[in-house]
Amino acid sequence: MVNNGNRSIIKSEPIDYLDFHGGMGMDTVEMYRIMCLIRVFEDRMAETYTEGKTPLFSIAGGPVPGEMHLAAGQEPVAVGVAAHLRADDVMTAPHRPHHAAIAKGVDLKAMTAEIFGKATGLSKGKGGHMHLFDPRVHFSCSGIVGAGLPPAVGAGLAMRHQGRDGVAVALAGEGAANQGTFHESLNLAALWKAPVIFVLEDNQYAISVPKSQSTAVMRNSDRAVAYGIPGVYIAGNDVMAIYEAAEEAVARAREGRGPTLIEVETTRLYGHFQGDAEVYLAEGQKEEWRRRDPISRFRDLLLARDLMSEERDQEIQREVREQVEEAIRYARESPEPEPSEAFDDVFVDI
Amino acid sequence: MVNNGNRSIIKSEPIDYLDFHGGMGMDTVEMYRIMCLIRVFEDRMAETYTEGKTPLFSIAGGPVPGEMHLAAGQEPVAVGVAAHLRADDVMTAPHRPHHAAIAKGVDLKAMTAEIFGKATGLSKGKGGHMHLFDPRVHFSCSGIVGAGLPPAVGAGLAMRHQGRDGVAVALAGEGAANQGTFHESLNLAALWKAPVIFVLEDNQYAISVPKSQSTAVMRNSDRAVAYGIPGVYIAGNDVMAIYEAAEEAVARAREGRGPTLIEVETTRLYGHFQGDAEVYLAEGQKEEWRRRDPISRFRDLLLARDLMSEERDQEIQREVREQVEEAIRYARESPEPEPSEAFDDVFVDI
Amino acid sequence: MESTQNRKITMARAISEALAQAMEEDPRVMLWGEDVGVYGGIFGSTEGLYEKFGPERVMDTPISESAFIGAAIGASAEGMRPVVELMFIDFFGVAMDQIYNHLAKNHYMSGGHVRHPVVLMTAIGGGYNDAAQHSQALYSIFAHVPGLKVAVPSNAYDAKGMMLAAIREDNPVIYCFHKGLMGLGWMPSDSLAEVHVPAEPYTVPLGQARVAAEGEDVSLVTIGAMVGKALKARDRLAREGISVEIIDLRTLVPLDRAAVVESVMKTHRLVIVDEDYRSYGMSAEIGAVVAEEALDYLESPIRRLAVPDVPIPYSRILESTVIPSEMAIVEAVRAVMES
Amino acid sequence: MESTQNRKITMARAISEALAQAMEEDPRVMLWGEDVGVYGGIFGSTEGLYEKFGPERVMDTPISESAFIGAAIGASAEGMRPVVELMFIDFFGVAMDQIYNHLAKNHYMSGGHVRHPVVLMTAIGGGYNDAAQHSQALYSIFAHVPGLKVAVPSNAYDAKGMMLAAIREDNPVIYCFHKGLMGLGWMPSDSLAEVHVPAEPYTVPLGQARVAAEGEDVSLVTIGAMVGKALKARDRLAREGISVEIIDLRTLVPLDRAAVVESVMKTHRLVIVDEDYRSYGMSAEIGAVVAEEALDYLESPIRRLAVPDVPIPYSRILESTVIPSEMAIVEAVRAVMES
Ligand SMILES: Cc1ncc(C[n+]2csc(CCOP(=O)(O)OP(=O)(O)O)c2C)c(N)n1
Ligand SMILES: Cc1ncc(C[n+]2csc(CCOP(=O)(O)OP(=O)(O)O)c2C)c(N)n1
Ligand SMILES: [Mg+2]
Ligand SMILES: [Mg+2]
Repeated sequence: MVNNGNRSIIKSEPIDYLDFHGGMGMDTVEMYRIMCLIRVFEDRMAETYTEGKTPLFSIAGGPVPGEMHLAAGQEPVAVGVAAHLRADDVMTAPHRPHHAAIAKGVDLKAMTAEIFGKATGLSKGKGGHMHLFDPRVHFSCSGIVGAGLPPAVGAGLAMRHQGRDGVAVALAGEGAANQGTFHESLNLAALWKAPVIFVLEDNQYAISVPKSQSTAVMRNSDRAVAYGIPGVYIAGNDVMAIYEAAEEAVARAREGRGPTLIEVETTRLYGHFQGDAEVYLAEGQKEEWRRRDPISRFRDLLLARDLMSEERDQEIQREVREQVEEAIRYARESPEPEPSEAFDDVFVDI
Repeated sequence: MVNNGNRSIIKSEPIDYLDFHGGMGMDTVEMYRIMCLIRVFEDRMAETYTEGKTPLFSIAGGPVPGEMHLAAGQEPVAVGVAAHLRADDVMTAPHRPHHAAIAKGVDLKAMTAEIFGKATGLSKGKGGHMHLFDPRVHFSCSGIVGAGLPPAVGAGLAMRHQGRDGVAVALAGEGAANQGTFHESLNLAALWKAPVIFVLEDNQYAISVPKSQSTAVMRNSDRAVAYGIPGVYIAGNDVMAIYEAAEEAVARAREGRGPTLIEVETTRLYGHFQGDAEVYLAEGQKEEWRRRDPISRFRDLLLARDLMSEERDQEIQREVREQVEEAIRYARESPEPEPSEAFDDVFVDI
Repeated sequence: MESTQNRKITMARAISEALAQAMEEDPRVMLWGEDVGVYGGIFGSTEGLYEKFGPERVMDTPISESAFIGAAIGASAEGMRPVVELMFIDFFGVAMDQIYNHLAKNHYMSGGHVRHPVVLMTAIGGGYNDAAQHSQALYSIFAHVPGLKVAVPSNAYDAKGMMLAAIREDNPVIYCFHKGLMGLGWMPSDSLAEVHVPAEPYTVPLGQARVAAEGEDVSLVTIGAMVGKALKARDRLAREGISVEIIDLRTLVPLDRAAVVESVMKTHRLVIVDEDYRSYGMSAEIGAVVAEEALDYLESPIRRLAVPDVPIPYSRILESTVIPSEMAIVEAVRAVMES
Repeated sequence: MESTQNRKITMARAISEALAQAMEEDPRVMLWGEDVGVYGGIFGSTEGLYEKFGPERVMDTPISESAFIGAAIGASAEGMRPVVELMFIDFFGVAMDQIYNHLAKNHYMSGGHVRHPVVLMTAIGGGYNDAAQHSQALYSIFAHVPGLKVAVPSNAYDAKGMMLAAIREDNPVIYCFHKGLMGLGWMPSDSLAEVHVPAEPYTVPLGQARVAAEGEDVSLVTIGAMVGKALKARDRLAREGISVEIIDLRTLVPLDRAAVVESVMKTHRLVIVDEDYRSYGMSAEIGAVVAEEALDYLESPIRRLAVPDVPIPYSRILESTVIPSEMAIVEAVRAVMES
């Protein structure tokens, strides 16, 4: 009686997507550049975060307030998916949002200023790192696990109602797949054939809890069966494999054929938040993740296939570093909000 | 890429479970008797409910207050499952609870008195028809869709922790399978291998909304795949088929092998609540359901196979009618609670 | 459109009429919830709308409140103006995160850049023995968290005007209709709620209380279904020579503090009548506002009459013990006059 | 067990010690929640318990708050005494139905036949820039709905004693610990919370307020992390010749009305300081209680200082604008003395 139904499609080989897509308009180097931009941003944020903190992770000190959840290592997910999105497509992201925001095209300076809590920030310093909103590129995120899924369904519904061929992407961690909103949203999206792509970043941990201790199945993508929609698991944290799966899912959604669930194996190169001692990780786990760094692997591939030169790579490194430094400089130099700002924007004034 | 995985096991033939089980300790006639008891109770409740109401369904008038959700037609689910339960096994039920309560062995007089809002009721008149609690047989229910599932998981966990070999059954409508609690509870039960049997009564409607307009898959039992547990769909509203599936699931749970999801096709012979004009039903739907009345079908089978005589049947009819009349009489004659009762039992006094 | 000077309609019809007019005037208005389609809403709030506007604009949902209320967040961010029904306010607990952490706060958390013009309409109240999970008022909880307007009409006129105001408003509004005011055939309903309602669209601004009846001796501040009960109590009390002024707050957020304070400055006495739980709620807030802003005018202690911090019991006699009744209001006013 | 007269420990340690002692004395006590196992609780509340009691009694859960809080309902009905951690009170909205419609009401709805000895412990409060969804107090919401006791310790001594009382209690208790009192290395923490804590098990009864400091001129009623701030403000005010009496409510339910009323009868003035939102919450309730029971003793209008009905903003300067500070308390007291 045990149900051994077929599970979701599993993709694990960084095979010849490159060959397949090489000439089809995809700019692999641009994807690489954005991944590098994210990585440099996250690394610099990690450094900046500890500045002036005593003890080292005292949340109260230094230029960056609050908690800090960094997404280094998870660049392939954000970039592989966002490569298919237009500015007017919608993305909702979770508490670990920087890679998604950058990939979706959120203004880096305003975003950095927001993370610094400055008046020039996306939300004038009121939102913070878990609450980045950029309506210009239809990006938002939330600090509540699983909370971005219902709004994505509604956004999809709205776009279809308006006759736009937009899609909505809901990004969430693998831990979010055990929250009620996951289930309700996938059912609703499937039922209404809403143009939504649900993307789970399986970094294998929810804070300290490994997936095996939170999730009754190996792959959440298998849960797509419960909604009669396609489910794909992408092993290997490989941006090209993600790119391909997302291409199909986005096309499907745009054409009105309904949602897809994609789960992506990925790695969290920092702790859950900055200051996490990660006592719960097996010895060597972190090193193993670092060895499989998706960015160096992608670089090697691009170089090996002559899709990028060493010079271009160095140029990219320079470029993104400058971009990040400029954003951080902008954030540092921006003024604090006026205290009275705290009282505005509770309601729209009529 | 569409996932066409195997779905849950589907059982639809009222085949030879009877032969199989005939000599194995199952008392088919007793099951029949309880189904009759439930039916007579629900029919009499329907009559009593309209007594003294002008207009006919005015919720304010007559001897029975409040809303009334009757389960006539759904007897096979409650009885087929409860036949495997001991008094110290746990059952949580939804807003449509009478059949479940009766099958689980809740005291009929105290339950009826509760539905009449009397001082002698299970809850001294404070709970009402959607809030029947009988700790003696570990029965409870709730008016919130999907709310009975998490407590069932916790009850299962507790029993295992205590070394009891008890099981918990969570009964819910097919509409509850789109509520977040369904998902969270199944995952948690599967993860913890809790001794829980989740039973969905698929009466095809949630108030006015047909399953096809609420549920992205045909059968919720297919959703068992999402938790790596067995899923079974029982078509035909047949008590013996349900009995068999429940037997396996209960044994599995008792032996520590974890939860099962069972969905049962059934029929709601009254409206969602008393007073529901059922404008949303297709013409002839109700008549069709009535034609397939599970009790008359079961009677015919028992008579045809000589498992019950005509005389015994008549005796049963007399018996259950008397039992119900006695319960109603008891309820009618019982005193109203004292007004001061309203202020007690908010907290346990220490 | 037909207009008349005396067109009394039920509150249910007033609401569905407001919805129909809003949907006619603005194609961005959509409606979804459980049984709001063919069924017309369990309490008749959406009667006829499915027939008029079709399944693209009036949608039944699964029993997935987090998902479909959360969907209104995303849909409104993309330019729609959803009206969503939560069948009973008692069910808020399955969807509160989407409501209070997102719908309510996104405008603020985005520095004013995201707007959610959403109306969440929901049935409140008891009086028909639906017991502890289907009879609550609970609006104080929504009024407590920042970012939500909270409207609680007491009659059909306000119901229509406040619904139109809520839909046109760029902020999320929790719109609470009391089941016992809807004029449903199958439930006791206060006929005082069935008043003249103009056929044309009009608005009742959110944040303006209404003096439901003038008086000299005591201010009775209340809202929703308690307004009708208070009016009846007032008649009784008038016969005893006690003149009661009744303030119908209409909305808890924005709260018309001035209306409350002015009335108390005139009458020097305050009774608060509320169908929500007594502690940490509406009755407390009004009491505190007066103790802040009109303390010196009070000639006797304030008095609160509300559900006495017990769940709503099922039996008729028990339920009527805990939900403020006309007689309980009379007694509360008398007590304040005597103290 | 070692006992001492001056064993100062952090509130986090006081809580985990109480849990350990409860688990030792009663095998029915189990613990579950997110990251309560190996991690020891994000805020250290369960440090060392997994090591001591093993995975059968200390269980990490999936991020499924409805399921695992609801599980405590079923487990307690079957004879266990679960302690469950909701990581932040801000997340209540994903699980509120299980909490307020079931955990809180089953005892009543069952006519007293079902008991749920459950402690739901949860982190509250701001002050470290965790923004709008991770910095709230929100306890007033739990205090508003009937059937839940609500405990909010202000120091390590109370934290241990109230936890033990809560676990031994047959009613569900919402136990709110303020992150800024826990003595965590990575977060600002009020050293006033780190007090002498006896090594032996002891209880602090739920429902008894504490006079945290005596005074003559004004009663300052508060709870949780605001107690420490109030004590510091009191020192400043003493230098100006203003004598402040500080009432630490300790629990919102049961509410020690007598303690509040007695203090106001002595001082004739009332300031309420609260980290929850201002309207329809704790500060309102205290104000209303005094307007009911001690009106004639008040010599000046009451004053409420609380989060001014805005979400908690992220930036440091904005957050400290809205969360009551020592200086804001000083000013509120001065204002009451002047009016
Ligand atoms: C509803 C809810 N429960 C708990 C939390 C606390 N929390 C924040 S992040 C997190 C882990 C999330 O894990 P996952 O979804 O896998 O994302 P990851 O952090 O690995 O990127 C938890 C439990 C929360 N923010 N919201
Ligand atoms: C969380 C929640 N949402 C909505 C309701 C209102 N409601 C009560 S019963 C019901 C339909 C339930 O359908 P189903 O689960 O199929 O059970 P059935 O009534 O068919 O037995 C609804 C929507 C509720 N009680 N709880
Ligand atoms: Mg993760
Ligand atoms: Mg059904």
